[in-house]
Amino acid sequence: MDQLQHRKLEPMTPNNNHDNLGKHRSMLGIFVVKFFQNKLAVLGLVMLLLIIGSAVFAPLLAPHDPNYQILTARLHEPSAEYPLGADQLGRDLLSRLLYAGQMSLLVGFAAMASATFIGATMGAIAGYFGGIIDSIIMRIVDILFSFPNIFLMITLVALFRPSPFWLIVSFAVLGWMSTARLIRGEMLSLKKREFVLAARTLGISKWRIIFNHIMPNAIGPLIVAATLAVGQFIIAESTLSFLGIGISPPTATWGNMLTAAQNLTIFQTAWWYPLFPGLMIFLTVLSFNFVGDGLRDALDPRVVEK
Amino acid sequence: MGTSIVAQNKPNEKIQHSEKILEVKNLKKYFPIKAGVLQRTKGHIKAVDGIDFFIRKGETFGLVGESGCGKSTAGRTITRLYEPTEGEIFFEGENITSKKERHLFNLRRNMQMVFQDPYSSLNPRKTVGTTLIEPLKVHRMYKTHKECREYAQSILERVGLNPSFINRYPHEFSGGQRQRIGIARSLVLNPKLIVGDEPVSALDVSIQSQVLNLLNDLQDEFDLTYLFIAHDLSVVKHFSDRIGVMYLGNMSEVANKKDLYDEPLHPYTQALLSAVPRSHPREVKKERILLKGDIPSPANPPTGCVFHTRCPFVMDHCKEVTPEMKEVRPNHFVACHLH
Amino acid sequence: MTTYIIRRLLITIPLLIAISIITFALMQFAPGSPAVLDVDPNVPPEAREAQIEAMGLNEPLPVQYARWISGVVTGDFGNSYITKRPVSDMLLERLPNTLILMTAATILAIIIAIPIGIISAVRQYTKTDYAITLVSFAGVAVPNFWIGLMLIMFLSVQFGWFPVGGVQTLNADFNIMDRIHHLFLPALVLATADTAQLTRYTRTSMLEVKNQDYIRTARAKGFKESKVILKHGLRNALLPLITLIAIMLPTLIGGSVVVESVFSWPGLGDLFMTSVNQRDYPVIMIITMLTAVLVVIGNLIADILYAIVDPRIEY
Amino acid sequence: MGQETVIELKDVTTSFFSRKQELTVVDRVSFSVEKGETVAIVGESGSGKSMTSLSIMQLVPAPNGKITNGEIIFNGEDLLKKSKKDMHKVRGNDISMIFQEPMSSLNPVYTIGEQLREQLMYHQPLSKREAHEKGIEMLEIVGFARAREMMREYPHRLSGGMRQRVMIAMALSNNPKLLIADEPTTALDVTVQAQILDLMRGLSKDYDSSIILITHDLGVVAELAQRVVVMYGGQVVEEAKIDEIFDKPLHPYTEGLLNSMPKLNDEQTRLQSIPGSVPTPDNFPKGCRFVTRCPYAMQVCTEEQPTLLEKETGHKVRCFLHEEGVGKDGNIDRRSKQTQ
Repeated sequence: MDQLQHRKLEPMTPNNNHDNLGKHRSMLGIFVVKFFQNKLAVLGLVMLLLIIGSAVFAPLLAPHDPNYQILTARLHEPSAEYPLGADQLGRDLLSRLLYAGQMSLLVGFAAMASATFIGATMGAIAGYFGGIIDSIIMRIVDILFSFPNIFLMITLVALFRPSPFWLIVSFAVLGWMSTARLIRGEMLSLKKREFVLAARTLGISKWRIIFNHIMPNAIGPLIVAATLAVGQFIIAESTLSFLGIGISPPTATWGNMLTAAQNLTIFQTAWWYPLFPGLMIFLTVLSFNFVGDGLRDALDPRVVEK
Repeated sequence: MGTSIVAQNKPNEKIQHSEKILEVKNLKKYFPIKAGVLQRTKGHIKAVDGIDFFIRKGETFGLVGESGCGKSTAGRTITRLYEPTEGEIFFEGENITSKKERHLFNLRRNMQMVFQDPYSSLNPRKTVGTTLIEPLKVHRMYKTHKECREYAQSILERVGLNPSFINRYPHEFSGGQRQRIGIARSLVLNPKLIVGDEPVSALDVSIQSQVLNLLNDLQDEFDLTYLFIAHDLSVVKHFSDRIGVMYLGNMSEVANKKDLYDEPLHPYTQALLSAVPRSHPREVKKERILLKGDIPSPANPPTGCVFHTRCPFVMDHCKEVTPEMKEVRPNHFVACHLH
Repeated sequence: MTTYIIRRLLITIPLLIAISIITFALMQFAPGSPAVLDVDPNVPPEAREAQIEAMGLNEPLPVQYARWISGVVTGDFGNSYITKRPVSDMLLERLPNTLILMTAATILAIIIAIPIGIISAVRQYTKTDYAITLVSFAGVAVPNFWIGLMLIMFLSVQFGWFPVGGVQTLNADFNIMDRIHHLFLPALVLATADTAQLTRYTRTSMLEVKNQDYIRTARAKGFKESKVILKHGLRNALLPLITLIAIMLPTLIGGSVVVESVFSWPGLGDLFMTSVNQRDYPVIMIITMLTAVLVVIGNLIADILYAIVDPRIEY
Repeated sequence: MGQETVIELKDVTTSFFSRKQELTVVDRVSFSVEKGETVAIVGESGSGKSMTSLSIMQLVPAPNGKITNGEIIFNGEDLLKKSKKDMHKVRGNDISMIFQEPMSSLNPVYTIGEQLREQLMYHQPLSKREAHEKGIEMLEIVGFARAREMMREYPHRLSGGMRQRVMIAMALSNNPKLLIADEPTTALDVTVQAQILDLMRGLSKDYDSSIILITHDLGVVAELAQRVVVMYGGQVVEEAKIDEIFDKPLHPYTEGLLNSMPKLNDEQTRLQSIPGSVPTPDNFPKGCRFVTRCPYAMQVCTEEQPTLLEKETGHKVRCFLHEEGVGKDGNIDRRSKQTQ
């Protein structure tokens, strides 16, 4: 007791402050672990790989030529020969389904890439520079957002040029706004964060700050938005194709296969025909959404920090 | 570091005659309030509304005040993170008020900042090493990456962190350790002046004292001058040589810490000091001066003396005439009509 | 408040002008000059030229735009190239059907989504929550035209529970039950995506509110959990949803194109598709413009409502 | 010592359960509060002080947090044995609580009046009019000059200090036997803090209230408390009367905490500090929780947990330095311990 009174706490010396940190894990490691803990995300990823694989390897997997018509096989029931049946022209549905995936995925990814590029650039410019540039870009976004998307898409594609390329261009032109808003918002909030201020006091240049300090922190939300966008563009493509304005037959897409299946006789006798193309769209979009949601949780820096 | 506590009485007299490293004259920073269809400027938040003070080489100047008094804005304007609205800032005799960003490059090296929030002040996507090495490269302090890295590690060690942590990410550290990293970052360029913007207020008491001691040690070792911004009067008193008290964008009083705490002249300083909780249950406090009401909005500050709406000694005069900062005693400046 | 509404209205005007310019420009630049289509192809070329001249189609675009827009503002939407009838008449025939469909879908979405979203949030991390989350994921991902086809195929064609399409039984007299019978499936399909979306937003909003300090205060006051959630949580959670209902509007209008096509529902979306296929430019222009105006008005109402309901917003 | 015990905690243990592990954030906490007494629970972030207060209220965040053990004797009954329904009658009525964040602790969409009346009418058979008058009276007690007008205001129109006054008025409106104040002034400026501390001191004197004050600020403790419970790593490490805590702290952590606090009336140039950082519940040392930061750490401290012992009357400490039977070499003399 007395002894204690005399002893005083020693001042901290730098060397005895070496706390042990936990096991070192990289950002990527944490991300991977968190992503794979999310069951739905993993399920989505597996389904997505299967769907993409089946589209890419369609020529190897398809039992028949997707466009070869066998009159005797019209509306054939699912069987060993035609695993998912045949359509009203006697074409093998499974083969068409696999090839259709190529077009839907191509349009989805290409539209996502271009829309994300436009959106991210516009958003970054608006967010960092602010002022009049920001006002102009954001007014354009407001105006484009006022049109229900599908009306302009239909107008652009139907009245101008119904082709896959033009479809992608229209999607990109009409689909970049939400990404722009997202990135602008990220820029605005990151710009005020103390680590960006610190970078400025260290004399690091404006562009280096944008690309080296701000962007890496905005990349998470961008990846998530891009993943979800692929699904949205696939829905948009199939909707337009279904309405007869997107990709026209004989090129198969999941959407235009359903157009052909929209028929009372088929409804009465061949229920499998309209079922499968729609199911493919549904599962593809669902997978993208599962993966996107998993990415959102895994990339959220707040969860890492706390 | 030895185990004994050396009373490091600072050579106060030497400091008192050393040159001014920083001088601020009539500094103002207004933020526009935008409203309406065309987002036209409808008014201004007068965050800093004309403050004057100077800091001598080697001293610690404490800037204290309650939330919204403009102390942080002042710090950020002095480091030119914000564009000053009016007034002049001199660093080592050179007017840096309106220097363009690219001419500030050398200034950046000499004037660094430590921030409040240990969570938001480090880039979550960068390792400690990248954070420390990048400025060294930008300023071409060393030729090779290896030298940069070694220097960064030595700085880490100096702030009390294990140099092997250089590849770790911020989220792997505790709040106190992060604050040490922030201090390391401010040190790498070997600056002359460090602006600490509430560097210890987010920390637990036991960690706070570690960081304060660290800053104290570094000051001697690296020959630093501090502008220390904080709201905790005990911390400021402990840490500073001279102190400025801010209220609603204005400087009320500037004095040596002893003069300021023993004989506060401005009624606001008196109220502020009397409000500090006692540090021992039997400590006898002077009559507590309770201020009525709240701090007015900086968008619409009172006329005359900004403190007149809450001042216990308010006179008619105070409502109309803004008091000038006067040196009423040697090195004791106060802006109040009572003096 | 009044000044806020006026200010908000003033912001809307340039937006509407921009919308009209874009619509007009789009039609002008579409291949196959729309104007020429309106001219009788059987008349000799010189006469056609004269006709085009007489219609003012050779005048500079700004002049043409000015004429068009002043017509639109005064309610003169021009005539259809195909039917030659006034566009306004065609719209008036179709608009009620679309409005009925949209209203029904909105009501359906709100009465399903909000309670379910709240239950999901209150029971966070339980089986109920997971099930609701999964179903709302599915609702967002499913293409509405396919859901429509499936419902028609199974419920209408195979089981015969619902009519295959149309607003009412052909040539029958007006009968409210018959109308509802016809309305149910299309409204359900139109509501799918928004219900799912709204459920997720309600859940998120409620979860956010659940963690607020004032909820803890309400618990510390001793209130029962139901009172804590329904009185202190709900009102705060529903405030941001007002804006969401405005966000739903474009998807509802857009969705109506598909749903009306699948269910042969004679509304604006159906008219739009017909006009696009026939390149009936005056009709396309007006419908495009009208939908955009609806969205703008929807946003306007949402903003004003929000300002009224939330005491924190002052103007 | 007071004559009447208002509340007594015995071995209260609260844990958070995740898929992988159980984290004990409140570990066998025992203390009591007498009538008219203000007891401060002091500790840094992660010490378990806030969770202790939420455990008393049984507001530990569900479903992961659970009170796993102990008794909370209030009014002669164990609160932990009470049904959910009965706890609703206790909270906000017999025991009320105010929180750290006055800015967000009031519901933004209801007026002050609505929120005050609501609490009064929930626990007392009052008409709306009576509740309104009583609400105004409460606002006057906490120092609002224009209480009647204040009833119509929305929280966002008030400053932080005013909101904290409203919170206090609400907490006291049903004459609680115990008030729990969780960091009531931490978010406030120092001049406003002085106002609130003054108000609380006055109320505790006038109404003879019992208060549990949770804070990390020893200055606030010195202003208000009569007795202090120091927590570290989820455990009580020391408990004593206020003067004893400040004059002769027994636990090295308490001593370190006092020495690391900068003082206004002190001319020290260097603070003494506690090295290292506060351990998190998933990272507690095996022996004494403070062992990694303790300047007096002995062999035994790394191996076994010390027990909370009453060293002098009313002064308890959890430290091997004060346990009998611990030799100079830091080894426990097993025999003498067993015979104890």
